[in-house]
Amino acid sequence: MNKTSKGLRLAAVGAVVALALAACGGGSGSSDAGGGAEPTKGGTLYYLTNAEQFDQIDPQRIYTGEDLAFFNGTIYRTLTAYKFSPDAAEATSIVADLATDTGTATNGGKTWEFTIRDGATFQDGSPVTCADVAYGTSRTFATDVITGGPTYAISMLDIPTLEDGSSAYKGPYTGEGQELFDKAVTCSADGKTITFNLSRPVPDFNYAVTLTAFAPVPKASDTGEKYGDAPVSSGPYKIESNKNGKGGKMILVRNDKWDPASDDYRKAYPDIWEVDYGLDVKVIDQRLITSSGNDATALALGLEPEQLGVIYKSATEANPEFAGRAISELDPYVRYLAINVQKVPNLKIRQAIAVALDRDALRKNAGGDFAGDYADGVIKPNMGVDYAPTGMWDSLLGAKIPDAGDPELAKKLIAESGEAAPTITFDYPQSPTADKAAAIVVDSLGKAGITAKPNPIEPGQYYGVVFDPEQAHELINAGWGPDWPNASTIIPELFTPTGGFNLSQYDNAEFNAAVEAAKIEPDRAKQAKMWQDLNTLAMKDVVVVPTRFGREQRIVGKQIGPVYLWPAYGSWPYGEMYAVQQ
Amino acid sequence: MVILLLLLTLVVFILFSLLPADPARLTCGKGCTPAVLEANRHKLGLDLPVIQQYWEFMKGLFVGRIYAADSPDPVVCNAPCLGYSFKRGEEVLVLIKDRLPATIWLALGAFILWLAAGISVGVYAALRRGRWQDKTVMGISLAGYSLPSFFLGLMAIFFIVIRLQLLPYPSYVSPFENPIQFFQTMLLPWIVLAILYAAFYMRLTRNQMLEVLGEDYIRTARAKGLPERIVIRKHALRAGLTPIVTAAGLDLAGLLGGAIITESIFSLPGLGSLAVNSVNDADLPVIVGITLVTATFIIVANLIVDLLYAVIDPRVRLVS
Amino acid sequence: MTEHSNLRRAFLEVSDLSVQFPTEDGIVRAVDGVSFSIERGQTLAIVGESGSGKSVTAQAVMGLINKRNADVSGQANFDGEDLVAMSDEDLRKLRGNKMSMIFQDPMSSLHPFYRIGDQLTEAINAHQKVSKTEARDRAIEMLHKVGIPLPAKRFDDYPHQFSGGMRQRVMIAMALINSPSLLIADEPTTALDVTVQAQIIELISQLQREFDTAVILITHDLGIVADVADEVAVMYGARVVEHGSVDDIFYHPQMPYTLGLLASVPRLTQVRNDRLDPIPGNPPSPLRLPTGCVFHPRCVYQDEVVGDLCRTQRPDLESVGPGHEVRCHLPAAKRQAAAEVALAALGRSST
Amino acid sequence: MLALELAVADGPATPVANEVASRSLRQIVWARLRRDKLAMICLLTLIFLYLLAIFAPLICDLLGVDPYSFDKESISDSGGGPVGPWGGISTEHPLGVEWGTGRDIFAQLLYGLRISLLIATTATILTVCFGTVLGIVSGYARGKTDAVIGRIMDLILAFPFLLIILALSGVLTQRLTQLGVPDGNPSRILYLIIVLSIFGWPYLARIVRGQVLSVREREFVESSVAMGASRFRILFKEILPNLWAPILVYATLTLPTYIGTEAALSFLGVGVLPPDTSFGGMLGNSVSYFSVVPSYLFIPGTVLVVLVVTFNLVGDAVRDALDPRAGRV
Repeated sequence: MNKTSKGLRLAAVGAVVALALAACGGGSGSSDAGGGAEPTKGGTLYYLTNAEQFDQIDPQRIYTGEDLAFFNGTIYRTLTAYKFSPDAAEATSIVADLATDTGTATNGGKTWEFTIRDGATFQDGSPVTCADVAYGTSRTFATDVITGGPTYAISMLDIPTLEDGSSAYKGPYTGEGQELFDKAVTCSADGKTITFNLSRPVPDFNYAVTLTAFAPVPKASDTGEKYGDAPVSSGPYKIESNKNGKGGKMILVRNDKWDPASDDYRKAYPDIWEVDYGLDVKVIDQRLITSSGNDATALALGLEPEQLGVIYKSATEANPEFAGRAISELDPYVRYLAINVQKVPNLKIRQAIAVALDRDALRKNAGGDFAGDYADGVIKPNMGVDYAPTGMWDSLLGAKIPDAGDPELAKKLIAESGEAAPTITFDYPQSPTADKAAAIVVDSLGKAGITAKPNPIEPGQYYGVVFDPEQAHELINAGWGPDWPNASTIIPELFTPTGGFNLSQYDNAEFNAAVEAAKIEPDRAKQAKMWQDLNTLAMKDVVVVPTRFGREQRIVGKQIGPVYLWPAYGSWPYGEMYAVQQ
Repeated sequence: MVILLLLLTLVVFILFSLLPADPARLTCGKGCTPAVLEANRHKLGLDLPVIQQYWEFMKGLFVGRIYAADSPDPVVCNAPCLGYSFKRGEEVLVLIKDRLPATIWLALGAFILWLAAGISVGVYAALRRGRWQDKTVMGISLAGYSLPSFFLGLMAIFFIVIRLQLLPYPSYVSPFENPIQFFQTMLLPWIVLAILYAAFYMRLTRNQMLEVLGEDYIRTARAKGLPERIVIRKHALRAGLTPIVTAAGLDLAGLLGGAIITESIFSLPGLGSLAVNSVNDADLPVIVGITLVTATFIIVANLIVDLLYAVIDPRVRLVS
Repeated sequence: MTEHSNLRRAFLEVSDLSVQFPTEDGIVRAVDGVSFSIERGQTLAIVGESGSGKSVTAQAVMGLINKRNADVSGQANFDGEDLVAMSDEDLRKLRGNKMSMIFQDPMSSLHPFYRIGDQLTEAINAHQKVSKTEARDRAIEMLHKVGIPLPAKRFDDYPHQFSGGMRQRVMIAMALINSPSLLIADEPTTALDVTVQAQIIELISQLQREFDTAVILITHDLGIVADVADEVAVMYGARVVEHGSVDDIFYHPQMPYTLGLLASVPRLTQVRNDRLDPIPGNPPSPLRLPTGCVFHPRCVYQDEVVGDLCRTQRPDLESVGPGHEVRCHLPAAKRQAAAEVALAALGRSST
Repeated sequence: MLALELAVADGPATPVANEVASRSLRQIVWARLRRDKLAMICLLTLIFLYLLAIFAPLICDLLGVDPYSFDKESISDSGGGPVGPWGGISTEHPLGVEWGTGRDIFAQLLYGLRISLLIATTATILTVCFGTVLGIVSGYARGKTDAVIGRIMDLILAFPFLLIILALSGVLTQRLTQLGVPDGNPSRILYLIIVLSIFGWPYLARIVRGQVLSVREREFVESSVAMGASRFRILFKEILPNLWAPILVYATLTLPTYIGTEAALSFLGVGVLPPDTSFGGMLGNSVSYFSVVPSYLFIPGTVLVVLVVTFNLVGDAVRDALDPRAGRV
């Protein structure tokens, strides 16, 4: 998780990463590639962003869905990768990329083997070997240098942990515990085959390696913390220049050492990718709507609410002049309010909060139909098999709860709780829209007699504050999306003490045990049922109040394709995008 | 002056050491453990007492600084080291240098506009004191400095860019890269910023001129039979502009520290917007750096204005 | 029947000069029907309290009153031309050239930013085309003439490097540099030390002789008047209330206000006398000049005039001797008596 | 001893001063102000605005609006924009409703006015207190005290104050809460008042100091000193009364500046907490919508400008009345 590269746009949502999966793409079908034109090679694609820089460029540190999709599609090859397709089920299936196939599991899912393709090279022409993948993977362990990235390597690889919970291996820089790592990740004599030995069965480990955290890094070029300044490409492009900040640009040019024959995954249509940093969101919208000059082959990540009425007929259909280049799709994220169970231990009070909340007003404030559907848990329908309705608003709380909340029932619950009506504080990352949402929270809880105090936090500091148990308050605004199409990247992250996003401070022994069991369940169908039950359980315990299954709107220039939201990451399908030649 | 600067850095340091968000925490990310946090804190030098941090900082200014010298991955920040932003992975000085051009262009352009408009209109009003021209100018001036700059800026965008589409959306480029786009982008910010100051300078100039025109030496100049033109330009203007030089120098220096509001409205990549972003990110080293640079500008400007004063006014020379 | 019908005109002849300033609070009558005349080589002293209109009169003559802000009426014939009716540009050509002026405060009358040499040559260049060196030579010569030591060196100094007296000398040099035929000195010594005062006055007289200049000396220092003036005009409430030769004014004063003025001159021998002690009350506001005789609210003799005359009727300027005129309703005999009492109190006798 | 000795330049000003010398300066200033029609209109407007602010809840009740309640009917289900033109202006909502929540703009404006006036007025009063006291002390004590105060002023004036206010808002608001100020808006408002005053006083202190330096040389002060009056008495009984003119002028012109600064700060995010709103907050909010709903920009903007212009006009008039010759900025 991490904040999205959209900066302010999604600041209110906050954290997230991810990718979505399986099953119905909810709502409208996506439009087909721009104007039906044939993809051709050449041209420049422009990526307009409000952000002043990428959160991370270092492969082991990237953890934002859009960035994973962008860099995976351009400069970092991974052992496996998600299929390019607008169809959710297809897009969340994996194909081989750097590896010859999608990996072989043995030992009950505790050992995974991948063979690296011939002809795959870095930008200096040297071949990508098993050692490079292993070295890249090992960097994740240097938690004092390589910060911000996913830590699945640490939690999954068979390396003992120390008393304080940290790994006995401290990464390649200190070399402490190197032998432990070298045992966990081994290379065949020819350097072609890499073997990962895991501490427990991970049936979906070949999904985990789609993350660039498992991408190869040549040891000789590693500059530690500063590796992101000059990373070594293994993909069809390489970074020619990168200047952060307003007015800054990142220019990706073709990597002439990349051999198309070794890569049947990436199409590599454009000659150049240009990322323009620090543009005003209004400017981006305006430029894309006008779509003149270079902007015809430009893309961006979101839309300001004021433009929605201009571009769309309804939340699912664009106006004719924007047909084919505007999308409105469910994104991978679930928006919710985490309730800090350490500070609100009384279940009745938590229920009262959930019951009193005016989710209708919150959704309207976020954009109504455009903002998405009401959520009933932290697993979204586009997660496929892992989703099942929890019945949260129908029966879970003892009655059917209207979308606008039921203050009377909430009052009753408070009365039953045996406690006085509580005073709680609501933490949220500040923005004008979030301020209004806070006003809704304050008002609707107030109707049930709960005193809520808004606590706006500067967006850039938000997670720094709310992850600190000393500073976090009772109610915490959040959003989360899965890291790959398995709720193993949701439920454990959100609801167990070892999870990385447990804003609720939830620590339920029974629950934890059930999670551990689900994690190693090899039967995907059984596992799905387990996640469904855990999702329902968490809702029943009101660990969070889910508010919305997010939907997002995006627009591109007139001469760019294909135009669909790639369900794998809820992103543009960078690896197969092209400029339409006139 | 040096003492003032030293004092200033100390005050800035102490003030900002009060900030709540833990910068170490912010660079720690997911899977953050107390040990990592402690290591980060050590790397950033935050485990030291404030005064020692200050000492390290001052030392860094003169001899450079190495963060996390005892780790395998030290960060070198060469003198003059204004600090290092781990959030952005860049030396503060480099960040500031990157942002300075936009700020300087904005400040200089607006400065020229407002001085030209403010002084000429102010003199004009003074010469027509009490008549309708004077009253109109004063009215405009009052309206001008009563308009909050952010409202003015937003209105400019609404009318000029959105409704009339006379100019494209502002998008900063260096003047050396694309002069036309540069001017298109800077025009509104210049005007918006200049209006505020010009309104003030009109008044200042007018009142200064009126004061000077009432001086005995102006009567003397007239009694000598000098043409009115010379009386105004040579005798009145020079004396009347002296205080304006002071004000202008200080105002320009203040702007060189970043026009926070104008920059954020027109999304210019200047020091002001860097400052606001850094506040949002609790990027302490950058905030401290910008504060110091800005304050230094102002203090140095004070000095320059004093020197300039001596050039303009011979009486000052003798005293000093 | 009027004297002005004489064929020969005086060198400067001011008649019925009035200056009014319209202000938000009403019309300010700063000068109200003032007449006087002066010949070359002569000195006319205009005396009176602050606000009596002396300086405005002088500035009106010099054309220094901005006609945009004031109404100037009447005539001021200067060497055959009417200064009041003249265009601004013509006036400018005369100023600093044929007529010039010295001001009260030498500290503030010189531009602090320019070298005095430059300020002097500027005065030359405003009226004549001369080379730089010639202008410089003339300026240095003039500085020398006004008694500035090392004039060539001081030429490049700034005003603040001079003492008050020296600055006034510079002002005089500046005023006389184009050999004017009329010099107006507006309280030239008020701001100076007593010892310097005498030097400056002596300097003016000396230069007056040299250039045969007509001098209008505006002052409230009757001592100086006695020393250098040929004629004296006493102003009060924007009007000339008595006008005559120095002897007339000092030894045959007629107007109670003049008596008051004389009494106010500090004398070692002064005896306290309630009746003659400094004039009680304040000078009138030019905004609301009293009706009738402007001096009547402060006049101790008004009861001696029959009826309401002092309060209701403006006294005319009445000739009481050759070249001696006075504005007063008091009968001549009573004026005489009052004068005698006053002069006696001052230790003088009216011979 | 004599009027004769006054010996100042003639001209229109002196006689006026003489004429009015008998009346008290206060009366004259008031008389001049009363004659200035524009100033009187502005003064009445200000009184009206203050009344509006003070009685905001009452007025809202009368009109049946309030700034906190959500009106879901007034906004669209798709996108959350207001239903109807001009930001949803209707009889129910005289100035329209907020995007996304349907809260009443008119009521928000009234409550915003309240906060704005509260902050600006209080901060002005504090600024005047600090500035006057420190200016007097500095000017009267001279020497070391003067130098120290002068240095502090230099230091404060050298700071980029907007940046500092932004950067420190979080921590200092917390400090205030720790000191016992109620959490939430009271601390935030108090913070703004305090920082505005802290960064504002040096300007006034400089003016006051200059005045004190000249006043203290005057006879009446010297005679008090000779009579052995206590220092406190001299400072505040003898000198202070001579300073009220510049202080009054400064105060009337500072107030609108503070209104503008407060708006700018809340525009940048340092302001009152939701559900309350302020002018700057409303304008900040308008940024996302004003190309579609311009009234979001123009309504609060216009009110803000009217407020500031009115204050400035009154300030100008007061200054003109105190010194009819020439105003200084």
